[in-house]
Amino acid sequence: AADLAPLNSDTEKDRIDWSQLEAKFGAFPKLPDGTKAGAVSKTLTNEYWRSLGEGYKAFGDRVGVPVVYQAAQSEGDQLGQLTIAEGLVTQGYNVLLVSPQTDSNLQPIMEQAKAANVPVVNVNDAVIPQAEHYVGNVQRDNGVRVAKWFIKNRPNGGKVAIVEGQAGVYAAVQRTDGFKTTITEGGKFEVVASVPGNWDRQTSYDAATNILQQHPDLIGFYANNDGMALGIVEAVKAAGLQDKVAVFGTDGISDAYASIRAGELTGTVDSFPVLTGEVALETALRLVAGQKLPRVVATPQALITKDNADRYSGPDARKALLEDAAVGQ
Amino acid sequence: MSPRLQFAGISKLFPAVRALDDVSFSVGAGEIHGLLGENGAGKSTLLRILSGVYRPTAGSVLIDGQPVTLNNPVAARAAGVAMIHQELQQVPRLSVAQNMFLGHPLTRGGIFVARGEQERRAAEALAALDPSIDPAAPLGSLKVAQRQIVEIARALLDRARIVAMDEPTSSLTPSEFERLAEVIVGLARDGVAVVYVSHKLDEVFGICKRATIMRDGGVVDSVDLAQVSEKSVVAMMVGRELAQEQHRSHATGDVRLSVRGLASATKVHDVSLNLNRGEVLGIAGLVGSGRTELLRLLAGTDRASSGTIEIDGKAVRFSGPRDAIAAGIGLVPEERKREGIVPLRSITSNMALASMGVFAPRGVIDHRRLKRVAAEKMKRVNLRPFLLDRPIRLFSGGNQQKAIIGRWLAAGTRILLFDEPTRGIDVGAKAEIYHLIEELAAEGHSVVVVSSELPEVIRLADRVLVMRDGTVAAELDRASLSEQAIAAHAIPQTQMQVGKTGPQARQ
Amino acid sequence: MTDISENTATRPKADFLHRFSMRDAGTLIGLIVILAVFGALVPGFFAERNLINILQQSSINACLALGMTLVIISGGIDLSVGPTAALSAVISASMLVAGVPFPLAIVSSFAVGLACGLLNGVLVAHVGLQPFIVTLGTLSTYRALALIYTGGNPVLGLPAGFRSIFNGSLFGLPLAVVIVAVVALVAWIILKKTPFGEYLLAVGGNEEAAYIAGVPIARTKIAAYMISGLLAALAAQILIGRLGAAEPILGNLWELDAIAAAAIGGASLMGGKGSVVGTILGAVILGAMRNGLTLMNVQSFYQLLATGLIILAAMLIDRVTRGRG
Amino acid sequence: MTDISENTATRPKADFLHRFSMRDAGTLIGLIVILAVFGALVPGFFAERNLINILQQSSINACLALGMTLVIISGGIDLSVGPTAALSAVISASMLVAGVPFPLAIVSSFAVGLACGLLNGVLVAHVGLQPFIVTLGTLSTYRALALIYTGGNPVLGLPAGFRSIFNGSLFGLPLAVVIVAVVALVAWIILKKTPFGEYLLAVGGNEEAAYIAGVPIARTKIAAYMISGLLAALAAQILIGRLGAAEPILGNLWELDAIAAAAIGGASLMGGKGSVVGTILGAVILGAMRNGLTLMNVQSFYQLLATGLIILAAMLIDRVTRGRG
Ligand SMILES: Nc1ncnc2c1ncn2[C@@H]1O[C@H](COP(=O)(O)OP(=O)(O)OP(=O)(O)O)[C@@H](O)[C@H]1O
Ligand SMILES: Nc1ncnc2c1ncn2[C@@H]1O[C@H](COP(=O)(O)OP(=O)(O)OP(=O)(O)O)[C@@H](O)[C@H]1O
Ligand SMILES: [Mg+2]
Ligand SMILES: [Mg+2]
Repeated sequence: AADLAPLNSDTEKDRIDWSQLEAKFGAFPKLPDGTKAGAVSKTLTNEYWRSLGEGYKAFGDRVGVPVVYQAAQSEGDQLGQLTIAEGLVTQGYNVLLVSPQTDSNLQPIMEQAKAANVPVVNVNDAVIPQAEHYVGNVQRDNGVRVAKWFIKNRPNGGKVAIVEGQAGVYAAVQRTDGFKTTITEGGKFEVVASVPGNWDRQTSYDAATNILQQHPDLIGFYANNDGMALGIVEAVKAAGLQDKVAVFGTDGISDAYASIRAGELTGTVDSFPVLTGEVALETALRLVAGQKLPRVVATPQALITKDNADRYSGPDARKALLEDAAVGQ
Repeated sequence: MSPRLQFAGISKLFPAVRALDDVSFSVGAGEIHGLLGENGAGKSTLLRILSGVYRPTAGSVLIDGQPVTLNNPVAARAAGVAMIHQELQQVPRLSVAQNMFLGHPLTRGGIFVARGEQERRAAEALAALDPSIDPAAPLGSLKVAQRQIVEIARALLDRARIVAMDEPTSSLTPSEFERLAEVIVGLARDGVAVVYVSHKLDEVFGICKRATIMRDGGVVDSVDLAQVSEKSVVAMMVGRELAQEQHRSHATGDVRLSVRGLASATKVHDVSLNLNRGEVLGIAGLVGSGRTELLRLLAGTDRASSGTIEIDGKAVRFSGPRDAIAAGIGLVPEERKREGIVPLRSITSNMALASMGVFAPRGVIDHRRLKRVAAEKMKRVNLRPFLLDRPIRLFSGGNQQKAIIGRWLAAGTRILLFDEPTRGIDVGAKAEIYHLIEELAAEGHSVVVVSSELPEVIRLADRVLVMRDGTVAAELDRASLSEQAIAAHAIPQTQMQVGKTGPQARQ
Repeated sequence: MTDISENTATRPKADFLHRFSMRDAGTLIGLIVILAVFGALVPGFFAERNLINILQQSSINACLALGMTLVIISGGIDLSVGPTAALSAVISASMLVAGVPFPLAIVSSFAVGLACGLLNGVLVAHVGLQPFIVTLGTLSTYRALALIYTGGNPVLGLPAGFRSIFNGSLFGLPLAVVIVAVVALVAWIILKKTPFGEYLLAVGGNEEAAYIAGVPIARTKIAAYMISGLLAALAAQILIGRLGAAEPILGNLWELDAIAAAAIGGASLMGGKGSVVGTILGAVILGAMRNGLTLMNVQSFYQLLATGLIILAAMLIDRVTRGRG
Repeated sequence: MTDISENTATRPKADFLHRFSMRDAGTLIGLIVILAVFGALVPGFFAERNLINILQQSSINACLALGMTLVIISGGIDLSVGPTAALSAVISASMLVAGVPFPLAIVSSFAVGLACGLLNGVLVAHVGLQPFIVTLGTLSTYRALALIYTGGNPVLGLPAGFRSIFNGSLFGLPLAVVIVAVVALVAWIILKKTPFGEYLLAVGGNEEAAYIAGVPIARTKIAAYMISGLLAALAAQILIGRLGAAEPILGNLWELDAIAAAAIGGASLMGGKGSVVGTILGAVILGAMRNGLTLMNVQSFYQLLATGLIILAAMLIDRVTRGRG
């Protein structure tokens, strides 16, 4: 790995879209007997990561590979996650799927796994620079998509505010930056506040209340995840501004969908965790089978609003996303 | 030649209290100088200035004629001052030797503590006082008396030019004082200036040639003890003549408390006793004979392992102090600071603690009634200063003791258990407390007094039980009561021999 | 010892009253300084609406901090308030969603809070474990129970009727603020006017002496933890009423805010000392600070910096105006 | 009337030795029970490789917990260890990346740790603030400084030479484990054999007595916090050596693990009491538990539950084998 350039999952050239896996690398290959996969993610307290696990399990069931899925006790438990990952290496899984807490906390795993000849796939969020394989979406793009919605649907511009995740966390930094940069480009929008919500509903609620009180003419909020966005929605409702203020979240958890359908949350950027899980495990198992894959396999994202919520949920989501991919969206 | 130690115009102000007011006197090399005064007279404050704990507001300390700056305990030590503090200043988890060398340990190569050497030197210092104390034992495993001896031995280690002793014998028995006296006389012979504070006047008259008497933060006079009587010294301390009161009995024939075969898991074995209405029962015995533990059993703070307790003919069982209190028993404990007071709370709160049910019949405290009762009870015990809202920690020991007695008066307690009721309390306050105990008896209260001061037991008790090794060795009525009689029963026969030939055979 | 005390008789009393008010005055000065700074820097900071916001945003922390104050006075600490709130929130929320009548669901929530406090209290008082460690252990335990109970999902769709209970307003003040004000009044009465308050101060001030004086030590401590649990449950009800959802991860790090409020307000973690008024002021200091920093749109790293510095500054002001410890 | 104490002369000493070993024996029993349970349930738990893993995974917490133990013995607490580690990590890492020689960078990291500890210590010892609140304030402050210094980004690309310093092994043990073992030995010597160790026990056990005896109270306390800061910096060096990167959010919640290890090992948060051996055993208990639960594939909510229950169980075992307090 020493001569491998540090990975930037957003700009890496050696990449492929998830929809092309089968077209370029053929039907799913036969695996060595007894293949088993180990996966570790950030935390199960967030639905996003539980859904990712469901994707792993769904694909594992389909191809007859047992998958062990573990997570740290809380977001930010960096050493605990490392302990878990080391345990998985010790136990002799054939491939590891990791969603690290930070860019570096699982670094030792890369070396241990290499020594044990176990491929490692970095799935989403934080990016291990030495990672040979990455499956996931572009974090920055979450923010960019919401910004583009505002530019398109609020042509007159106006004041917007951002509620950020935990200070310093990769996903929060990237999403915030994507939104901020894109929306201020045209000069019509002003980001009047960008404050921490710490992934917490109550903190976000309080922050939104304060921002709305100071800027009653605000036209929208962007929150780094859906839990915070749902807190903001309540603050907007309490201020009686639900018709004037658009609220966007990120992740596409089921509560966000429910709220969108109810006309409360304006939208969210769904990164399809179940599908991501399926694709990630497929990628991982193709590696086990000896295929040479590009370094990055990109998974889909879509901005969900009331108009298209049905299309992207339920059993047809995969089909819809394949169609999107075909159109080149 | 200038005196070894001279206090020159020392004043000390605390917020709202003038603890010392222009104190001047001097102590020569080789002199044992008594420092006398009531609680709160300022003795400890003066010695704490000498030992660098407090800084004077005005005035200076001179040693061998040179003014010295005593900004902290280290500076005082460097100037040749060793101090035995009134409150035991020790760390229970460290060993005896570690405590004695705390702050200036002996080291090997300046890095490691030389434990062995420390223990050897500690044993040397302890040898003259109580050779049975193991320098390697954790201090917390020692009894109060032994801890006090360790505190004394610590001061001897320093080979200081000035040794200040603030009530070093408050937990010691007379015979232990005898050994201490020898040590002090030895120090004086070596040219050390000793300042000796005690509320036990006989001790002061026994070893001091001169004494300074303080009152209200000022010096009344420095006197030659050979030329004055105890009575006139007391008068100087208190500012008036103290009447010498005689024992009066108020005991009746009604048995109020009856104890049969009481035993604890550890120190008390098969104790039986009766206590009548209006009676004052004294309990004497050596340190460790189980007196405190017996009181704790009666007060419900420790559990009895066997035996019965009857009050007014009814059997009672205590699973905690609450039960005993409900049955009308209250304990005035031995270690006031640790077991008696809640330091940050007011006199009123401390007094009311055991009788909240009385003051809050409907769940909310009736503060008017509480204030009234507090005023009444505190007047009764003659609290001074009469400041019921002031935190109790700012009061002198005697007045803290009065507040705790008031606690049981407010709770309607009928049986009062006193453990060393006048430890560390001055002659004036002591007389008041004696008087109070007698009044309580006269009103029909039943009282038990545990005391290591035999004159106190003899002064107060209608009847005395002598304890030895956790059991009652003898019962003495007033007719047969004397210090010799008590001592004869208190000391185990085998040890009497040792005692006679031991180093303490002075007298 | 006699006559000097006579003429100092009035002095110490004045001194005591003086110091008594000094105590809370120190905290008040801290609050005023912080309000003044933000008032100068942030236009609209003193708008009535914003002041009400500050109170509302401080109310949950104030509620917890009151319970924490009682526990701290008793010589303990309760790190488990956040998870206690979460557990009681998800249980009552799932009852509400299942159609259980509001009062029953709310009472159940309180019962859960009391039970959590009871366990803490029993482990501290009867088993004799260190409060910090007991509640560190139950911090994880209660959180895990909340997560397991819900599978990690928030409980959504609380009935509007329930939400309106906590979202109303009275005399122009949000009901949450009114509720917490009532709780504060009750806590003040408990501490100042009831035997239990005296017992708390005595147990925290000198446990051995309190025991000998017949104070029911174990019951007093357990009651303090149970009140803390109850107030955590109440805070949880206010919060889920406001947010419309109960999350198992609700209340993360609440304990630190609550302890900070109590400590800024003058509670000593050594026990035996603490003030209801001070705690409320402490909670408002923290709330005003968060509000002001948000309105100033301070970047998140600097908000964190300000949080740390203001806690230190509040303690310093307090220290200077009040004297040591 | 005197010599009654004769026959008790030997007793206390035996009792002391007895209690001394009982203390750590309680913790050891806890560890053995946990090892036995996992050994029975998890195949391969006792494999040499896994046992080394456990030690390695415990080493960082053990390092912090040793410093924490000294602070706790002195009567304080240090909540700021995680942010102290983060700040020293990012500063030394950015020096390394800029090409500063390793020794200088490592020394700088230690200097940062010492400075963080110094500030904590001065606020506690000289200003007289409560340790819990001081370090709660600096917890936010130091974290914010680390975030501001790096702009929130990790410092990547540490030189391989630096990493190999901490990633080697000695006598078949990872170097990190060896380093922490040496630190533990030094801490043990400090506590048992040096005047400073006595001072710590004295200051935490009875501050007034220590002052009167001439113990330098402030210096002792400050030194304890500085050692804690230094060990946090050392832990950070070990970690960034392993990870190859330093992040400003490194060390999140480390303080709780470190306190738990010290408390399981017998340290009393009232001060004056604590054991180096016990703390190491406590850290290994926590490490073994995490390792075992992971190998058993216990779902994370149940792992959290187990964490809470094991802390409580360890304290109970401890309590039963050791007696109150
Ligand atoms: N730290 C302090 N703060 C305020 N007042 C104090 C302090 N220390 C002592 N005092 C007051 O100073 C006065 C003198 O107290 P001191 O302890 O010197 O008396 P004492 O003669 O040693 O009494 P005792 O015989 O009870 O030991 C008392 O009124 C006491 O309340
Ligand atoms: N249950 C207890 N808890 C704490 N300390 C105790 C207890 N029982 C006894 N002690 C202490 O042990 C020492 C010896 O007590 P014991 O009752 O055996 O002797 P005593 O005759 O009362 O002697 P003393 O003269 O010391 O009061 C005393 O210092 C006492 O304070
Ligand atoms: Mg005195
Ligand atoms: Mg006794």
